[in-house]
Amino acid sequence: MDYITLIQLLDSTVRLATPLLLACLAGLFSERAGVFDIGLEGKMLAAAFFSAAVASLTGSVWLGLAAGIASSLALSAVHGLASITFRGNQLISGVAINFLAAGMTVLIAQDWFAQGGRTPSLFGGARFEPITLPFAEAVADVPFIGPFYEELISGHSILVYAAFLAVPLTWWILFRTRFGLRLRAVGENPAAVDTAGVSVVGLRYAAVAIAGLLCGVAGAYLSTALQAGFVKDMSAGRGFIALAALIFAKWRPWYALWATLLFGLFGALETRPDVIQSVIGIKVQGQLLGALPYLMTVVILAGFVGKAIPPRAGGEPYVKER
Amino acid sequence: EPALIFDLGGKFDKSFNEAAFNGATRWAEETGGKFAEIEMQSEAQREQALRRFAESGANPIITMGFAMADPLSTVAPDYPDTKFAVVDVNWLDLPNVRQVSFAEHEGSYLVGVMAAMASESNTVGFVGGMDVPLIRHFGCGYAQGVMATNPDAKVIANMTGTTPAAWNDPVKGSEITKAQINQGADVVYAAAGGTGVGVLQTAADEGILSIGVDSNQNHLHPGKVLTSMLKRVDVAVYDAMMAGEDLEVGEVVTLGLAEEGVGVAMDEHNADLVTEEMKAAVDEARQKIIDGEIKVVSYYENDSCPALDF
Amino acid sequence: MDVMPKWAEVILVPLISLLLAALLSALVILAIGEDPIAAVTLMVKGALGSTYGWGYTLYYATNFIFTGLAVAVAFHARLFNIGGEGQAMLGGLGVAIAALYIPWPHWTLALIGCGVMAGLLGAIWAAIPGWLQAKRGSHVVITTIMFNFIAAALLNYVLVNVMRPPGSMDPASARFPEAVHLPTLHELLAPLGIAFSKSAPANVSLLVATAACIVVWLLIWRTRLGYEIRAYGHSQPAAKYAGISPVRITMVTMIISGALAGLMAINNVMGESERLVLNATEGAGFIGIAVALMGRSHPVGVFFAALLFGFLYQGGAELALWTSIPRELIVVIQALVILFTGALDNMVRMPLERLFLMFRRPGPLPIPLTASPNPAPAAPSRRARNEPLYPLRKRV
Amino acid sequence: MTDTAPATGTAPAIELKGISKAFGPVQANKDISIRVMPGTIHGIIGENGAGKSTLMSILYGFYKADAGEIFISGKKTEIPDSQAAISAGIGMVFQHFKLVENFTVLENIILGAEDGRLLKPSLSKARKTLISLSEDYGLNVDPDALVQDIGVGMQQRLEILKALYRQADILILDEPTGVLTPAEADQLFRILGRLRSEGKTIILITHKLREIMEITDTVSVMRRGKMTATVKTAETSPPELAELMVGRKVLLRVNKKPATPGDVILDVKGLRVVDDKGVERLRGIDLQIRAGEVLGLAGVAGNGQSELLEVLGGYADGTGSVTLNGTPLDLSGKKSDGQSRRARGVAHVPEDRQREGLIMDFQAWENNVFGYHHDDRFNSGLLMDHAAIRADAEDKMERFDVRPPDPTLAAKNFSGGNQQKIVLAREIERNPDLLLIGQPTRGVDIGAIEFIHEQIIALRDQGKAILLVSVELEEILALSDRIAVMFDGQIMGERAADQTDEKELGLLMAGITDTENEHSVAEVEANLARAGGDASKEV
Ligand SMILES: Nc1ncnc2c1ncn2[C@@H]1O[C@H](COP(=O)(O)OP(=O)(O)OP(=O)(O)O)[C@@H](O)[C@H]1O
Ligand SMILES: Nc1ncnc2c1ncn2[C@@H]1O[C@H](COP(=O)(O)OP(=O)(O)OP(=O)(O)O)[C@@H](O)[C@H]1O
Ligand SMILES: [Mg+2]
Ligand SMILES: [Mg+2]
Repeated sequence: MDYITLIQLLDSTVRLATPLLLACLAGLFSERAGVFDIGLEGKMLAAAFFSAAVASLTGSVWLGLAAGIASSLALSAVHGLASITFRGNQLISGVAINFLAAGMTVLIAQDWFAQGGRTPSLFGGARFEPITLPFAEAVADVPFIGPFYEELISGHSILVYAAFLAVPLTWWILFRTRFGLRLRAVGENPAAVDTAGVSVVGLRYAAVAIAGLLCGVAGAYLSTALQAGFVKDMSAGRGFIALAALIFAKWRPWYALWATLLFGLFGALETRPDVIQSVIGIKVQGQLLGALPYLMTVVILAGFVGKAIPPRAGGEPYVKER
Repeated sequence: EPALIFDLGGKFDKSFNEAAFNGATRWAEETGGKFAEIEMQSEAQREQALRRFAESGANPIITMGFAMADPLSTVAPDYPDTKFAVVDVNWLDLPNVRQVSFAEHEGSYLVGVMAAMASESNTVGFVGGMDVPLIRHFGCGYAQGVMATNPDAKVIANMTGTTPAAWNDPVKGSEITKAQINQGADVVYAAAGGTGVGVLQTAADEGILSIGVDSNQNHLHPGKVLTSMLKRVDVAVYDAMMAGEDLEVGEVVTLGLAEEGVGVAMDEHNADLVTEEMKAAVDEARQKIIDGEIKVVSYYENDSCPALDF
Repeated sequence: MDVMPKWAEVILVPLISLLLAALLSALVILAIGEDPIAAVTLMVKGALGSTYGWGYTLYYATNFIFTGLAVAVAFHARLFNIGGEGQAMLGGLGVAIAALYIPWPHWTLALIGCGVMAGLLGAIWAAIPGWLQAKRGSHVVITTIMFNFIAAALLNYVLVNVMRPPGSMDPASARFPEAVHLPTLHELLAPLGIAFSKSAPANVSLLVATAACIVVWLLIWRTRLGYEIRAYGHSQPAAKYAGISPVRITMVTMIISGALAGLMAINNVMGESERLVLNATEGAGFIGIAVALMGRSHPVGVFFAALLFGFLYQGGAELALWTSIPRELIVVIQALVILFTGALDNMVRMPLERLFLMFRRPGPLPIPLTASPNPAPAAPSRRARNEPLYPLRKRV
Repeated sequence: MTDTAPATGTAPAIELKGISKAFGPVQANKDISIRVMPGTIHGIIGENGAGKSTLMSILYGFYKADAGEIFISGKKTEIPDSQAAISAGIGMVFQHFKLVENFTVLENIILGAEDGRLLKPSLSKARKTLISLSEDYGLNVDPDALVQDIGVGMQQRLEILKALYRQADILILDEPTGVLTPAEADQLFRILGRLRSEGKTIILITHKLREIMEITDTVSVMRRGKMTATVKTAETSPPELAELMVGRKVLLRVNKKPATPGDVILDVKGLRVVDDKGVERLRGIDLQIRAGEVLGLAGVAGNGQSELLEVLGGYADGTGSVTLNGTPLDLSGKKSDGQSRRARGVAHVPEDRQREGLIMDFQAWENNVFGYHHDDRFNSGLLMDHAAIRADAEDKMERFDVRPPDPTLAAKNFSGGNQQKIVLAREIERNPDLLLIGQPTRGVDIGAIEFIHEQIIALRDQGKAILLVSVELEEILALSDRIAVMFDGQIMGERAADQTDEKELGLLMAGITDTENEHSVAEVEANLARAGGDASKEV
């Protein structure tokens, strides 16, 4: 495998990892606050649809992004209502949200566009275009560093940069701010937060809302940056992979970055059987290739990652009086 | 009143089922008739839909996809007075069923010829949806066309996945396309349902040519889709509905190039892309296939492909 | 003790929740320009109005009972088995192998043989994640998700490259021989003089599923193993104190769970399609999660939740047949049912509890919690049993 | 109600009027009124479940009262949440600490009381304040330690510091000494005295009458949700308080005959245990227990007592030799689990009944066979014999006077004392050769303590061997025939119970073996801090 192939592979990794990363961070905020969220998939899907739909209707991708985030936030509100206010089962709520998004997106799409649950193709200002960073063209020919900068670092949509910036930001918020301290505390011991005079409900809603925001961006990225429109079920299980990455990352922001990049890399490798062949020397059979990312995950999980301890109050509603 | 049963992909899959839907719609518009329809949601519904329509007196009942063969073989004998048509099936022996199959490998061969001629890098791509024999069948014909035209060419083939999600993952389709471009492909043929949307989009974005499938997809990205491999499911459905109660059953119809059941799409959207030589080559290949001078090997013959390794 | 009488908890709350879900669904149907009353009538008639409808409803319900039980059993040990889908796929493979390669003399033997194979392969597919969890600490949620994908790839390989009859376009196994044909409800009930639709796929597996409910109930609430599973699920330190081995419980629970999911194959693969198709499980493994959650991990709850989903599936199919309502509507209705009966149930319960409490003025603490003036109180113990005054609601 | 104001004219620091609170059908507090004068320590006693914690939680804004008014320094104050309580100068140390386990001490201090949106300034300010507070009050804590790694004593100091950091004038402590060693308790009381002298008002809930007599100015007694009496401490006596509390006369001393030890039942030689972090927890333990005697194991929490119980109970591995009735016990491998130990006649009342001894969500009758569920008596064929188990449970609950005697009640719905009785009944009634028993009366009210102590002595008198672990020196002294003291994974010394006293044991607990000589307080405290510092396993 030559250098440029490696760069291409990593480039693909970055694109595939971005929606996972955003969804993973979304789950991180929510679960760190003690609210499990298996509805990442549904929120992402809803956002993918609404951002594409509104972008297509208005011609503005930014309005689309806003609509995508709004729809994801609305589902977050449902999740909050069920699991925070009414202390319902967080897993059931998440399952319901996934179903709701899968059904509603197609229903509405069909109602609005009558294109079989699809939005019209987006073009021009209705899409996020790749951004060429300064000097990218200029340094392209510099050996080694040139392709690295031009191919890998430059040339992504703004949402990719936003996703990667979200990692240090998340870390900073969680570990360097008052809000983060309280948010982590409420996921570990809500009673401690309550008796310290801080609203458990308020914090959890805030966390769930942030999760909605990030899922919204992830969905918008799928349909308006990676793609030029919505196709039904286009989240294709990425929310679940993000969830796996979150556990993999042991609920930590930087680990989340590495975990999602790893999943991204596996995905990228799957599209490059030639690379795998050149590395291991034999042609990988088709279906095995498809299973490879998942097999690798299991192997890594079993071999190198120890026990992951979730936030202690995770999944449990905060009940003071029975 | 005729009834139409779509396969799992749903009637708006932008290819196979949608073509059937278009044919039925055309019939409805022209005749003012109405037809019943259902989109399959689960395997158990296949038999159910057949029976329910048969019992309600629908005739003929047109069903889509090879997966209907098995349910049909149990249901059709129970309703001898009902006429059935099934698309993509040719191995049943039932007196009241009309079986229509297409020579997709022949059509794919032709687009392969065009791809090979349009390619400057001598590398072309194929993106399949879910890894099933039918898709390999498409890819196999395509690869034969490519190799026959340019023996030095390279065909890169990828499948999107092994679950039904593979039909609706444009993001992955897009990534596969980029990977193929990175390996030098400058024409890619998508036979992947909703995933194909991503393939065509990315090809257009990255400035390479793409080839659509089943329906005419040239208009999706005018000037960027080289052609589409047409599979005239719409015609088959339209004809069956037109025939109505007089539908001829008990026979197996194979629609190939000769019958214009499959072909390449030429229209104003790709006129600039198709050179005279290309046209000539395609016409010549078509004729030779019809005449039997060229034999395009079907993947089904011995579950393998002479031109491509899956 | 509960604030509400048991009937209110068991019947009233779910009923009101269902009504709320129905109301919202009706609004959605209205919004897409259809007639909700007609739609509901069609669903109910289509799913419950004939033996034919029942036959399909029960067929789907059978699938969901198996996968629902699978998830429920694991839940009791606080293991979240999301791998029902993959385990059911493997179960299908087991059925196909047993049915195709062993000449069965009679369907009863075939049912046992194929069932064992299905359970075995499903169990293996769950045992690996179980082992990884017990020994390596790999979170069972991730590994079972991964194993779903791996199962899909494996099944695809087997069907496309191995089991598919040569030259067949269909990525499916050959049809099973006539001897392994399972009697449908029609065939089972005919000798009893009960007419049942001939064409519905519900079959003898329904009885197996019902039996599985009973067996699981016995297992969880009547056997030592079930006792240990529940104890382990409630408190791992306590389980350790009692000498309950975490490794053993994790493994055994996952094996039982996987076997139940795998067993689903006797219904859809052996009973219905009578061959193994690629898409055989079609999401029943995931529906099983919803079913288990809604059934509160209790076999009786699972049974009824499975029936509800069976109804939605079959009613939805009828809607799809006779109206132009998109099939996604059914998905939305399912979502609303899950949401209201499963996650927002407290929205109904809380006001109801307040209502019931209004009719029952709280009294003083009637039972001293420690020693009382008269140290040999035989009488209060009886009284206490009849009118307990302590919050007793079981939380799941 | 007696007016206990030291100086007439000053408004009470706290006045509650007509407080009522129901949890669903349970009336936890009924029309409670109470006044606490500033600068005093006010004790509250009452049986388990009398409603003490509930009342204080209402004052702290954790629960909302159904009826009643709260006056702070004479002013009517609404306390809808804890924020309001904190603003009103109230601080509370809950019975079950409200700490975030994987946060540092400092983070726990500032949680909810941060200045500004960023943590850094808050943390450095808190560090400074913490250091000065620690110095002022002798509340020694390590600001950077994780809460999960510090002992309960330090956790409690942290809770007090939290209140002081928020400048509380009124401090509520709910059963603060339940988890403390006598030395730690003494230290706590010194601090409380100090706070009182500074004019702060303190409410102290406790089950220990000795503490009430020692430190409070006034004391209120609660019973079944009502306030039954408030008296000046100086004008009452422990027997009177006990009677007010329980409603009958309570024996405050254990009556026991001298022991008549028989054969050696348990013989431990060179027992070592290494925990999963690689720390050696037991460093060569030798001890013997004979039939018909109680060996008390004293020590500051976290010095290896828990590990000893765990190894003997069969759920931790160790090396060395342990024989029971002359036959070796397996210490690692297949035959060392709770089940095999029980089969060998070892019964075990674990230190933490809620975490280990009971499944809190199981009903009482199910808990009645926990660990013994494989017993033939409770099974018929493949299935468990529920009728037999239930009958057995009813029988035990009656004999152990478990209230309410309802076997279908979930364990979590019994008070601590009654939970403990359920565990005791299960373990004792198995007629074991050896009973391991940890913290038998932690958090249990005096009525129940009396009962539990009687049961332990009765078992001894039946000729059983008993290993008693307790952080209550008083309890150890009252029940044991011989006392061994543990320090840092080793046994510091062994004394006959009637030939030693708290002072000598206290020195041994601090790792000082030459108990004849005088030792400075500083020396003892330094040693204690060392022992307490790595007390991470306890509770
Ligand atoms: N959060 C709660 N929800 C429902 N009921 C409760 C709750 N907390 C306490 N109770 C009930 O209120 C009663 C009083 O409990 P409380 O905790 O105030 O007792 P206590 O006097 O502090 O007992 P202890 O000495 O055991 O600490 C109990 O009997 C219990 O039934
Ligand atoms: N949330 C709750 N719901 C119902 N009952 C409760 C709740 N919290 C406490 N109780 C009950 O209140 C009573 C006293 O509770 P509390 O937690 O103060 O005591 P405990 O810790 O169980 O006992 P102890 O004080 O003896 O350690 C017990 O009967 C307990 O079961
Ligand atoms: Mg209390
Ligand atoms: Mg208590």
